[in-house]
Amino acid sequence: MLENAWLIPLIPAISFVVILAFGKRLPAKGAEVGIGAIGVSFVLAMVAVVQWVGRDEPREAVERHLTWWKVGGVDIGAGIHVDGLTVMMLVVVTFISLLVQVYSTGYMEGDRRYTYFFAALSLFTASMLMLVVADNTLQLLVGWELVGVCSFMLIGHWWEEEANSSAAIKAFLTTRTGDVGLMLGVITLFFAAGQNFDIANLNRMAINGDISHGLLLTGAALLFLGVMGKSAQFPLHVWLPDAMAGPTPVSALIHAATMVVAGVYLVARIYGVFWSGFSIGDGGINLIAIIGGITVIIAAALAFVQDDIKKVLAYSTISQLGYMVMALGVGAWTAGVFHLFTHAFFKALLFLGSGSLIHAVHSNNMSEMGGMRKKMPTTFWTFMVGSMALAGIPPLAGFWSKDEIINGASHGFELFMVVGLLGAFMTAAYMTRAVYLVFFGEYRGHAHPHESPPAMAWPLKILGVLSVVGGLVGTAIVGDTWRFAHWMRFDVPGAKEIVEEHAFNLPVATLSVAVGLIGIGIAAGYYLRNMFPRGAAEKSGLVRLGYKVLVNKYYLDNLYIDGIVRTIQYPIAKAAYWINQNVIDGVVNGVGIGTRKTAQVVYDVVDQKVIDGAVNGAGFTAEEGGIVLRQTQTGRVQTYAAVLFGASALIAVGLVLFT
Amino acid sequence: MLAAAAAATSFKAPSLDYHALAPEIVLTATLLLVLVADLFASEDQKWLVANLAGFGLLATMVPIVTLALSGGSHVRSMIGGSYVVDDFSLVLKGLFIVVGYVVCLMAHRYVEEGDYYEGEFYFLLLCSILGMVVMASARDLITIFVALETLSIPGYILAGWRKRDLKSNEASLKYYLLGVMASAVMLYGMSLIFGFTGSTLLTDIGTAINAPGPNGGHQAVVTVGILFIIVGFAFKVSAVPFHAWAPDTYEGAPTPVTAFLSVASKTGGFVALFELVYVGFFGRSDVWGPLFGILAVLSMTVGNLIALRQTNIVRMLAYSSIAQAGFILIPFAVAGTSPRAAQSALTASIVYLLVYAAMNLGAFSVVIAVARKTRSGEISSYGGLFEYAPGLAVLMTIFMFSLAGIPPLAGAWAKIFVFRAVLDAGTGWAVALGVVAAVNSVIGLFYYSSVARQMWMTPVPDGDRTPVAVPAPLVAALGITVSVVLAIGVYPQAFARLGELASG
Amino acid sequence: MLSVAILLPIIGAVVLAALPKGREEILKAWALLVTLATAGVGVYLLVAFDYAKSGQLQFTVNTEWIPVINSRYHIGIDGISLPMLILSMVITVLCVIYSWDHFPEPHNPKAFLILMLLLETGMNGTFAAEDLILFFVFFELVLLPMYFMIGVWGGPNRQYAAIKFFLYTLFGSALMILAFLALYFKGGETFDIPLLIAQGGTIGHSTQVLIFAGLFMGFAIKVPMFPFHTWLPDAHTEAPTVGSVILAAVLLKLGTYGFIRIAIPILPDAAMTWAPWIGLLAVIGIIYGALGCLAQKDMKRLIAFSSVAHMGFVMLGIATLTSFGINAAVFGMVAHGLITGMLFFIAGSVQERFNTREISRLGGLLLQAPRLGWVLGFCVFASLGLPGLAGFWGEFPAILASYQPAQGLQLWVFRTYMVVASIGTVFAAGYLLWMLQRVAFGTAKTEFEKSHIHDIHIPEYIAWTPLLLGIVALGIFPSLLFHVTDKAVTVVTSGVTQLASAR
Amino acid sequence: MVPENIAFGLMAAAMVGAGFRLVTTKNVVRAALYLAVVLGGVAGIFVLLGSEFVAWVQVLVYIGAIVVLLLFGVMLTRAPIGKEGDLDNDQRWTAALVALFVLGALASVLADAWGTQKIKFQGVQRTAAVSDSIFGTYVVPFEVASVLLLAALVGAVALARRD
Amino acid sequence: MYLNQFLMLAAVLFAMGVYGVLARKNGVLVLMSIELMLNAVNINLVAFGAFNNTVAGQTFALFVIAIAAAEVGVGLAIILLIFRNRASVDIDEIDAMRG
Repeated sequence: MLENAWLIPLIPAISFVVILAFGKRLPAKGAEVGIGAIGVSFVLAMVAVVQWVGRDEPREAVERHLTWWKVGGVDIGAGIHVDGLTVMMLVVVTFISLLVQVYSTGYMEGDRRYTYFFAALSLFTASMLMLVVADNTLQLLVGWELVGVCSFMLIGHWWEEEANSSAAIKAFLTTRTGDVGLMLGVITLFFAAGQNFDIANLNRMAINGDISHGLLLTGAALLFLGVMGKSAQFPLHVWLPDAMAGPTPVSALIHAATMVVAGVYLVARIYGVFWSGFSIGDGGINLIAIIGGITVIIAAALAFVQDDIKKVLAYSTISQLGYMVMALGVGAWTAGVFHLFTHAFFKALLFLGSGSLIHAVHSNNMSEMGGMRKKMPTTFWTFMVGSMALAGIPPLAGFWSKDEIINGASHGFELFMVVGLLGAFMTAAYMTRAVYLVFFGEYRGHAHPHESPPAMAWPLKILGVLSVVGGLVGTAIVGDTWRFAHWMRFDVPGAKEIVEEHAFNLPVATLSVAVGLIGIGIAAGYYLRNMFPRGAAEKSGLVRLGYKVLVNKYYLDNLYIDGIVRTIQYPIAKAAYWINQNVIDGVVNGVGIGTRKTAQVVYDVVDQKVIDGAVNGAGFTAEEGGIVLRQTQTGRVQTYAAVLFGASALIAVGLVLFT
Repeated sequence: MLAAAAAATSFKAPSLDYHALAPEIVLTATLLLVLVADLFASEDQKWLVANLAGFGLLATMVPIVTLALSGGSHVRSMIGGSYVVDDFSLVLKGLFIVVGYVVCLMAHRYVEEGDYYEGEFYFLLLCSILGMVVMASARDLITIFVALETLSIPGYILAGWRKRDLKSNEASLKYYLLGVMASAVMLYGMSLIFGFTGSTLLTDIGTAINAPGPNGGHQAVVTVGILFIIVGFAFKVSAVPFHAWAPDTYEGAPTPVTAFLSVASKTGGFVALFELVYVGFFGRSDVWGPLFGILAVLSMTVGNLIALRQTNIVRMLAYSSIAQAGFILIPFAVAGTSPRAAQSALTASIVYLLVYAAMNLGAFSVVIAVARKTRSGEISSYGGLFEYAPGLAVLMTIFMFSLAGIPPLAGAWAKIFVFRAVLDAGTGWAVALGVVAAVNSVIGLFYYSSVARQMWMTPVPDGDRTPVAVPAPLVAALGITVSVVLAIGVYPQAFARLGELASG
Repeated sequence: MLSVAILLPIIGAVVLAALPKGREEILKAWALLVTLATAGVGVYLLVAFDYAKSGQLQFTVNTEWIPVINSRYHIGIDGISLPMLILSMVITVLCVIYSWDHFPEPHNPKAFLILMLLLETGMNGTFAAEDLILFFVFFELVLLPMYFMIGVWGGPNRQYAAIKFFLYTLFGSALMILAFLALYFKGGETFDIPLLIAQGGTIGHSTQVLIFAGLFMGFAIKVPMFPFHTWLPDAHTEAPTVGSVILAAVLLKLGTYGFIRIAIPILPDAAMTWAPWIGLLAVIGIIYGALGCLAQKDMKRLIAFSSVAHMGFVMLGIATLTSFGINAAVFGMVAHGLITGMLFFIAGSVQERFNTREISRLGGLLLQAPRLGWVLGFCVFASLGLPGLAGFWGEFPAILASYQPAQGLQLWVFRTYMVVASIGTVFAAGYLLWMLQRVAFGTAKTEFEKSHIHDIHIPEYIAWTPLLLGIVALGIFPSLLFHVTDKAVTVVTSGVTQLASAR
Repeated sequence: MVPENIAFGLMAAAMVGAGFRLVTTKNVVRAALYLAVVLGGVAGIFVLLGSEFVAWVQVLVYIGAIVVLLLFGVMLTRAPIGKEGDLDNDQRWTAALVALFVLGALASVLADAWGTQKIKFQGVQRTAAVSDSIFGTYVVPFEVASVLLLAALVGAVALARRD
Repeated sequence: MYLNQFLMLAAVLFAMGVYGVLARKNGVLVLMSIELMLNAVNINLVAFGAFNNTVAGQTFALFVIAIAAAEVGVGLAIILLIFRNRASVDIDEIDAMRG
């Protein structure tokens, strides 16, 4: 299967065409085609994993390629490069995609563009898989752009509302801005590697120092621009929250599990370049880590002040992506990839969960939810699992990967360890807030919530399970051969080993768990306790007197809470959010508007007046000249005669003088 | 005394080559015949006169062809070289005859229906053509002068042929007065040249002018003489600043006459210039080189610019013909740089003349045809012509864009040959001249295409869509001209070869 | 055989002129027949073309034409001309089909079709000509028909647009013919392009630069490059649909083709001198065209401006003087032909359905005519250079090439261009998606809510399918085109490379 | 050589005077008479230069025919005899300027070219010589000229005849 | 006798003629002025003939005289025509066509 991994992207591609062609006429409106195809791909992907793990050491990446096109003696190949990273991605993508499609049959039921939706999903999956198997940067670029388009189509799925289409455009443009960097980076590296797009070769040359550091740095920096766009890293993260305008399954698939991690994948895939480009090996701080770190904190802070549940998750996604990027930035390659792996499950779970909530209450706003615990048990439990996994509560999936990252950072990148811990704390806190607002307290909405249909419930359950056990792959429990770090290594044939492993480190682990729990604690305390005085305030004055002390106590309590938590959370978060909306986002939108304005000016003034004016002006002067010259034609023969004689004499004198 | 007496007694008649003179003789016979026939033909037989003239012209072609076939290369020179028949003169004589014939076709109904004198009309037309035919062979000042007057004076008269029309009178008067003044200037110049060289024979003049030394041909008096002579013909070819008569005369004169003046007599002027410049004054290119340069640039630019503003089609064509004259003058400006340049310059001018004759006559034929219906010379009256007379519209379009010089129509080749001559000379000034010409060819497009625009893109001014009845002779004229234009367009070699022969 | 491809349409036109005006069906059928026959010849050429020797001229005819100026009827095609030739043939056929049952007003199919056939002769001839004068004649031959197409069947402001188009192009070609003649005298008294390529290098540098300037004016105006572009939006906006399609798909290519076929191979030295400036104008054009687009209110005008930007990429590719760049340019020419041609078709259909192209009045096309809407979307993405569709292979390699232009050109200059150009791609996405959003997304404006909008109908299907297929096919298998052009391009750049090696 | 010079002086003076009055007089008929004087002077000059034949032709054709013709013209166009309003248009000064400019140019050029060269007098040229050259060297223009005169005649009649 | 004394006389006459044709508005007077110019030319021709001792000068002069006669005839015809149509021979009033 490894040799024929190209089949895995091909099948969904075909299904895309099929659905587009016949989808509408099929009994299930094309859903079955999509699901069937992706199912097959999933199976194949699993086979691939097994085969890969089953290979004997050292595992050589499987490469196959053929000439795609050829210009001026340089031939550009298309092909596949299959190794641990690839197969892992293959599985994740196909699996999540499968579940999401199943889920969508329920969620999207009766949608006017049901078929198109599935077609788009198929296309997306195909492109994503193609991106994953690509063995050269050009092909990767192609897949990269294609997923971008699919995300555009799917975000704007309900394009009747302008908000949605605008969000779609914003997403596309922002990522494409990053892609400029990517494209230029690809080009730079193409020439750096001697007119060659091949990734393995690129890594090798990078690590062996066959490429000047300057070029590598440029290339890496440019590529990272693309990463920032795609993986929503600060400051190009602004598009992701808006992207929540799309249907929730889409958010789960594209904006949580797969597409947004393409950036991370890219870094991981071409790690050699980044590693030597940013000289990560030497420790200290570097662009990747910094951006990752900033993103972790900023996004987490922003997650506090969201009312829209999907936005909460979106920011959390951004922050988690920040983790991954940071991990790669601090040389914890395996950890980053591992987090990518686990995060896919629980974040997809959370999104699908939120999806089922939204499906039930017909609103994204947590202010219109509450008390869902009883109404939607499945959703509740799975969501809880997801949140805890995200918060990094052992032994859930999130714990292992996040711990590994923090652990990795602790070797030479202490600063980022702190960041990681702070992030963990905040993550735990905002998730708790979300969970509280959604599931506890009274229902504040107007719809009549009910548990979602099985098509939606089952994926939740499956993902729930995986969120629990998924992390164990990283431990010795699964046996040494199957241990993640064992078959998931970054090794380039003909180049030295650059990624070193770090043994499980209990203090760090406990620390991270601790901050997580504290976060939950504080948040829970804040939200749960605060109820009582409010509740009490409704009661009669007598009671109010009797409660004096208690109240006083809770004065302290409140004081403490207000004094500390609020100052920590709200103002900072609010400030951050304000900056986010008005500065960063403002800049992004401003750029858009500004361009339009300049365009208008340029067009009206430069084009129509100056350039066009110049030309028409020439014509005008010609006409004017005509008018003036006409005056000489007085119609009086003797004037003509005067000209005749005068001119003759004049020219005569002139010629005599000048010859 | 005795010497004089001896000279008196010993007169021997000059040996004339009658084969070489055959075209002139036939033509003269024809015009006399026309005159006589006119006397005896009753009103309803006048059509016979026109046909007579036509046939006479065709008959004149016969000796021209036989001469061309009888060893075209060998030159028949008479009377000490004052009258020469060679390829150059034959090609141009042929041109004059054909043009004359086409004009006859154009004039046929026009004169008939306007009940103007017919016999006299054709008689004068033929006289003028005779003058041109003689001009093509003339190689000495007196012959050139006589030929010039012979082709001009009938023109003065014909311009006023619509006697009751004030405009026609005016046209005639202006043309006459300015023409006579110009020829006075020219005569003065000729007298100076004659005085300096002591001969009227161009070849002698050439040698005398080339003479070096303090009394050599570089003297101011020669300069002025050459200038004045050239002025005389610059007037004929309506080159700015001696163009002023052209628009008024063209507008006022009967349209066939206008066509005749704008093509035939203009060509006549150019022929004279060829002879004078290339045979007589070649040594003084420092005089005529810049002079023609100035004339060319002025003619092109002024002609084009004023043409932009015209609303009357004939007047527009008048200015256009001024601009075209400018183009034909360009090669003269660069001819002096080298014999080779002179060669290609002459070719260019002649080719341009051939092409210009075809397309301009065509344009005027259409004007006549359309005027038969609209009774108006305003460009606006061409609105929607394509709707009710697509044939005429297409023809006019072809002629207009040919004049503008759009490939693959004949006009483009004419311009290409001019550019070629310019770049062959290769001097900085030459190239500059070429660029000016290029720019002017673009300006020209402006007003030529405006006619096309009227015909194709604007509605009929008065919703009258009755088709235009085009009489047979006019159809013939159109047929000849358009086929020439297209033929040159597709296969320029034919005419280019003629031009080369003539200049060879 | 090549001559047939050139002459068939004009003969057809003559016959058409003879056919009775009233019998429209016959006229259309005949026109279609002729164009199809021509396309058939094209197919024959495709089959008989020896791809192994795509670097050399094939199907050459070389007979005497105008000995006086030593200009010959010399035609032939190589790997560069072939695709362009096929493009023009296909486009013409599709245009005839498209206009099958909706001819623009004033309704006069006969004249319209005649003009179309004349156009085809001109275009095919230009792409096949191997003699400067011949090239010039065909190059100009397309002027008149297009002038009338715009001027007679165009929009409200058609006369202005038509004459503007005409004057601009003529101005360029006036200088161009001067340059040609200069080449004739400096390049050994011949107009034969291959011969000139052989001898062109011998011309002195300063002379080369001057001559190149002349050629540049001629071609740059046709392309059109900033700042000679202002005729384009007007011409496109006013022209009838078919007119703009041909204009965009083929006519603009005549300019770039001229650069590749004549200017660069004959005058490599001057090309080196001019390349940075051409590149500069190209990138200005890219950004400028994009800004122009963003400022438009009229759908068609927007597409027209996008052409300025796209041709900017093509010219950038050419300016690099590298095999990559020029291959990209040729690819870009074809791709732009297909894509923008499609976009103009759509704009025309929209115009026809809504009687307006004003973006602000449109909306919800996807609701009223889903298929049309999706096709529009597809073309938009193709046009903004989405990988996997044709547009990408015109842009990306061009940008790629400008990273490392021909030896002897300033690296930093072209790398700056590279950056600017790649930013241009974002703009492209910007204005195209903005247009898509306004036109296709959302819901119909009140004025059109009720009106029944016909979705794509048969002639449109027939006319568009080949283009769409072409866009996809070329997008997925760029080698379809690259392996044809590559060798020919190496011939083009040989002069430059020799110079570089000489340095 | 004195007599010739005296004769020339007198004639020249007369001609210039007459010529001046011709272009300035307020009376058309007088103008015609002044013209006659000038033409006569020209004939005299011809005699001085030993070209008798031309001189006689001058007298016959010009004074005998053209002046009469012009007088007829004057009569036919009913120009009143005796003083009348101005016969000049409004560009008199321009005209004077141009005329003087032309004169200056010509005079300077002529002076430069022939300074003080004398005419070596070879005696009267016999009419025979003239006729020889006309019927010998210039026979073609002569014939053509005859056609021209015919054309002029016919044309003039056609134009002038009342109908 | 100096050649130039004749030439100068001719030049003066010519200039007078120029003045006449430019300044006179009566058509007939303009014709007369033209004759003045032509006679100047004739003086030149004859003088040069004598100077160069060739008879061509006289011949030329004869041709000029003959043709001048023809021109005057035509000229008068035209002027008569105009006089008949507009009862005036003031040629500076004749400017119907201009521009």
